[in-house]
Amino acid sequence: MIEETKRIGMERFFGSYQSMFFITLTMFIIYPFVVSDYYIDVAFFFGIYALLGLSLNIVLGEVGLFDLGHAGFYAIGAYTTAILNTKFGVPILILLPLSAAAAALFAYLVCSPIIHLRGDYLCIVTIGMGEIVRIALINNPFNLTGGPNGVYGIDFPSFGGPFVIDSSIEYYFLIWIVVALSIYGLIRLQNSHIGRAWNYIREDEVAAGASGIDVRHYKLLAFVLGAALAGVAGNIYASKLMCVSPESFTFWESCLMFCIVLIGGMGSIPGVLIGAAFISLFPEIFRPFAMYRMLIFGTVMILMMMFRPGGAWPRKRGGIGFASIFAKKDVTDD
Amino acid sequence: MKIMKYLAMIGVLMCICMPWNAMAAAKPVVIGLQGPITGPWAYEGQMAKQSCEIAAELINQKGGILGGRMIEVRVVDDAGEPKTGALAAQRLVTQKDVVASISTYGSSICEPASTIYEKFKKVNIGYGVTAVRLTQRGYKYFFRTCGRDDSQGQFFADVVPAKFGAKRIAIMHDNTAFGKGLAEDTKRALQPMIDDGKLMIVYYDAVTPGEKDFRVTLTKLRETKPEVWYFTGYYAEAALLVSQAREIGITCPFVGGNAAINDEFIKIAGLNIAKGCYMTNEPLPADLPYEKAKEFLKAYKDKYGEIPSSPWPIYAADALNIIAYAVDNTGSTKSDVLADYLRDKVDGAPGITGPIGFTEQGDREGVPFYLYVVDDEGNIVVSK
Amino acid sequence: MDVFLEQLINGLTIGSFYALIALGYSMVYGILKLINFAHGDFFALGSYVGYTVLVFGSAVITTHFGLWGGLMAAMIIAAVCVAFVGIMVERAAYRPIYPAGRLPAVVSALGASIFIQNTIMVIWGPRYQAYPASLIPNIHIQIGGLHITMLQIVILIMSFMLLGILYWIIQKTTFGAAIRATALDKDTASLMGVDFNKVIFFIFTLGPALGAMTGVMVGMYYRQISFTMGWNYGLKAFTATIMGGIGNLPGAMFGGLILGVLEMFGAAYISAAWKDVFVFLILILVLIFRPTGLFGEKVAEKV
Amino acid sequence: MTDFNPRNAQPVVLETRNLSKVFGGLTAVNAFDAQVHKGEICSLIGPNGAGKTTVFNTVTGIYNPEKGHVIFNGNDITGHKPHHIVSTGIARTFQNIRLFPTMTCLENIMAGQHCRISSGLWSALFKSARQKHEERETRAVAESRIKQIRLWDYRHELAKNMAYGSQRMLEIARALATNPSLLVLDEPSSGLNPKETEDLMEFLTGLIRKEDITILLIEHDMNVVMGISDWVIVMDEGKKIAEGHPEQIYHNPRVIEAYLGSNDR
Repeated sequence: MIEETKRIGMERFFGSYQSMFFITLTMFIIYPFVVSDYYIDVAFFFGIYALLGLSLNIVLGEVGLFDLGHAGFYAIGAYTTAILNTKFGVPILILLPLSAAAAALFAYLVCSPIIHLRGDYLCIVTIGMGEIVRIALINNPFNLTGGPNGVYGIDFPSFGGPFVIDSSIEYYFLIWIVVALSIYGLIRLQNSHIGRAWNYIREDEVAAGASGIDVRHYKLLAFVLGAALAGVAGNIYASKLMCVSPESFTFWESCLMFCIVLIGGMGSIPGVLIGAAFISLFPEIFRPFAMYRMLIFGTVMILMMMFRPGGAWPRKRGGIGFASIFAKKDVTDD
Repeated sequence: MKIMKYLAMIGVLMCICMPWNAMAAAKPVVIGLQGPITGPWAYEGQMAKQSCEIAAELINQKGGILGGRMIEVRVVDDAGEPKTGALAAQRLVTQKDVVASISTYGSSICEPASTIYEKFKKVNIGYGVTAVRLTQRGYKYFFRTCGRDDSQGQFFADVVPAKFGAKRIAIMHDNTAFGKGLAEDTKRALQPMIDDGKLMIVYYDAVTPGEKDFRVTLTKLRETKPEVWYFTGYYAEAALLVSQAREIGITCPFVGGNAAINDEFIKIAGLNIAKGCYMTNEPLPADLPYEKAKEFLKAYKDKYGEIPSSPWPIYAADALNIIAYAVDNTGSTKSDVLADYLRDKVDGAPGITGPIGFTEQGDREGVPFYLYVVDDEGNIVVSK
Repeated sequence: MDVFLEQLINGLTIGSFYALIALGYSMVYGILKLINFAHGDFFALGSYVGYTVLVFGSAVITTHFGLWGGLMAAMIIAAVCVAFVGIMVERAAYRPIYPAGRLPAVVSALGASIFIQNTIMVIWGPRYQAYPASLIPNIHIQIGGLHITMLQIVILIMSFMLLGILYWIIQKTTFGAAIRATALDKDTASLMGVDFNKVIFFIFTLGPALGAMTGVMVGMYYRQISFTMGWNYGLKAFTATIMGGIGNLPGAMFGGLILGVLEMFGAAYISAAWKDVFVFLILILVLIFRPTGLFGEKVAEKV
Repeated sequence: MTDFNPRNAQPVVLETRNLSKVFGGLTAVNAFDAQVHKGEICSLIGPNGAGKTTVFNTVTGIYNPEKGHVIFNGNDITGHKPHHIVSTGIARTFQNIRLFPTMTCLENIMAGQHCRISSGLWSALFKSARQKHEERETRAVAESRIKQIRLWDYRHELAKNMAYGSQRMLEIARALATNPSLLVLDEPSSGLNPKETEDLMEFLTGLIRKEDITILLIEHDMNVVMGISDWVIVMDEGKKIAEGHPEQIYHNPRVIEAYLGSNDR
């Protein structure tokens, strides 16, 4: 009997879900053509924070690793783009995968010796790593990072010749296409054995190890993938602002990413989008309150955790998940 | 359905940002001001806001410009951070009634902002941005009313070693865009004298802004036995450095950059320590001989009870004055007309910080530097 | 040689501030395992309250209590006010979120931290405030090449005194045992008759109060306070607690001292610009070889 | 110690030679030698603190032994990582249940199949044929295992919501999902009522008959040990004190003394 009720429930729900999805999609496409540049840029930075949220979500949401230094990977991506573009003239679009690889390599090298740490000890080490990156950028080693002034004069991404991305609308679509691709990839991972392995590790590391999962490998994989996505965000951010400086990659930026994942819902992709919306749109909407803006921001963060500790849109467990919208047949049905 | 509720929430969030552009008021000439109203430099931002409002009031009292049109200052907060700096510029640029804008404090925030103003062909004048590179990008619409790091560095090299007969120079900066830039330019200016052996730099290092305890660094400095010590950072760290330096027995004269010494510095360090400290600085508001300066300072003091404690807000007020001056004389609010007028026609225009003129790249012409000293009664005077 | 000694004393002074803040921090952290980002701002709030007491009460202080009395008064009033704020923050921001686990509590702590930081900015204004120099005794003592101020000595003594009292309360008294029991296992402890609310009340008064006293001491010693200083002192306290080992109060104390000395070595013998990098590298090395901190007991994973 | 009928003649599956493990000053396991033959149910019994679970954890790679070797199917797996040992064919359960609480029962069992999957990140991202096949394979194995423990109707239920007895069976099913050749169970019957213990014993003996698997058991419940084990090894204070068929062990004076303590001590 349980069998029947479950199937009917999903049909109705599945149907309404897809229509809701397409409404949002069309709104996203129309939006930049109806609003002024300022609101397009606000949506652009919403996209950047969505990408950063998704990247941290792999490490914090899926595997439950307490990472408060994610801005370090974001900075590595941005500075790799800035330095290689200004000093060696490498075109930005080629730098997209390159800065992802650079951040991923950095993550692999830095995290390998410390991946065995648990909980708060891992947290302080990630904070340390983030601060080391930021201070190194300020101190301008080998005259590469331009010190506190940062690197400037980064050019726009271009598909060769005339077609150059420089207007706000083009950037809007660039970031949101990248976000859409990342979501598609992440949902695939969530449904695959890799996603499950991550969740097993989050639930109980020892049991995961005893069930045959190479815990160290999957933790490192999560950090590497998270860093790669953050590197991509860094690349797009750098080319949009045309300059990068250490002020954009502070410990507070890592805290914001942490809040995006927590407020949205750990491991839930729609949740991360809502979290990113809150973190990026809230300061702009409450800009007129200038002095009191941050007071309200702090209060709302507390209230969110009070009423929605699981996040605005927590990940559904027990069969029905956001993932089901993409899978042709229902994921966990027979 | 719960899920639909959440999706609707995303939609609503997007609509909230739908444009409720301020209706373009026909009458007033609107000048944008972008500054760090919140964040670590909130104090600088708020002083700049107050200075611009006072400058606008003074002009409006005299009948405004373009035959009676009032000046309105529209302030946007950029929280002293590059991303919000770009967003603030975007916000001002898309409001059609904003004629020109005074853009911000802090070189690395002005960088992305000025690029956006350039793309939208909007005149923008920086007031607290001394990084040399800002005017080396060949931008048509970017100007600045404050001086540049290299001119202050050159002034230090010409005046200070000779005055104290110092052979061993110590330079310390605070790793901020402004502080490090000035330190590097000073070192470059001293290079010729170092090459022919007249003097040498015995100490060149940074302190971390926001720190409180510098005894360790200062003990290291003391061991290098400097004869003059130049600190290019802000007054908060400068006050701590000098008081702790005197406590551990560093007696060599202290020279600060143009953001190091103000009445806050004297209050924190205490008079007996601040006494005898020098500073390389553009003319301070207090002793600006110009008639416009006295009028401005009196109005500011009447309203806020004290004059601004650093030179940057004064440059913001001057930026507003020069925009109003250009709009009034050219009779138009079009950016191209204003940009050409400012670049070519303006030299010696009356300003609070002295005659205002701009070089080809948009730098402020002829910003004189003086060597100031804190005298026994605690006021900052030009030293002989 | 005495330069090294002087540098060591400098390091220990910074270390003693870190130790005190770390102790106040690990009162909350050790027991509730709550990363209390707001602790740095309790510290800043304390220094501002102390500032107000000294500025407005300066006439009274100089006539009746004299300098040291004035400072004591400032510290006590600051401690009481901030303790009260601590209780309110716990009731408003943390109590409803205990059942939800530790990660949501971190976000709430971040929210509380921003709230307090900006409240200070709204009340006292964004400017740097300066402790009135006239009220602060600065007597220099010179032994050989060594330059020490009386204040430095008083602060070192006071830090160790406070640490001693707290160590005694936690390790030796029955109430201290109750606190340590709650730290290890909240539920079992409450089954054994330990009133969780009393323990929370004690922690959230003593922790912030200790932070506030340190805030006044920092204000006295450096004479300059800003509303954003809480943030990086809070981070230093968290680092010191972890280096010492979680839940180990004496560990937090020594972690703070070691952190101060490490910073001294970094600034003196490498370069001030790379000081923090040096400290974090050492911390990471410590954690690689001793995954539960210097003094944290090695908890074997019970399978 | 004469044993009247020889142990079954199957080859040795698992052997520990001179195994010893020390915690601080305490020698939990002291030069422990044991063999487990193919296709038998071998029980490891002894009073609390005899070092049974420590031997288990050393065999399954959770602890590294100070001395001695663990040989499995002829190759030395001493000190290997737990996940490596699982892939060579030893699967285990825990004394206190360690499931994945907020995941469904089906997902819990699918964890066992993980070490059999060879497709990597890219095939997962681009849904290669091999990856799809392995996913179906994993699902099929998990579904057969969940039917085997008769929890099919609860496959979408969260593990933490299941009854204690079902959670025990879930953990065994997860271990079986790794297609092990040696199943290592740590007090599987603890916390079960007599009916459930009965089902468990029947399940284990059925397993031995149907699948080519060997079972090593830690157990306190004597009628389980006597009921289903082919061979019993007795430990006390880290050392092996006796070994033999259940009946022999039942009457062995040293075993009784170890358990009940002798009256003259």
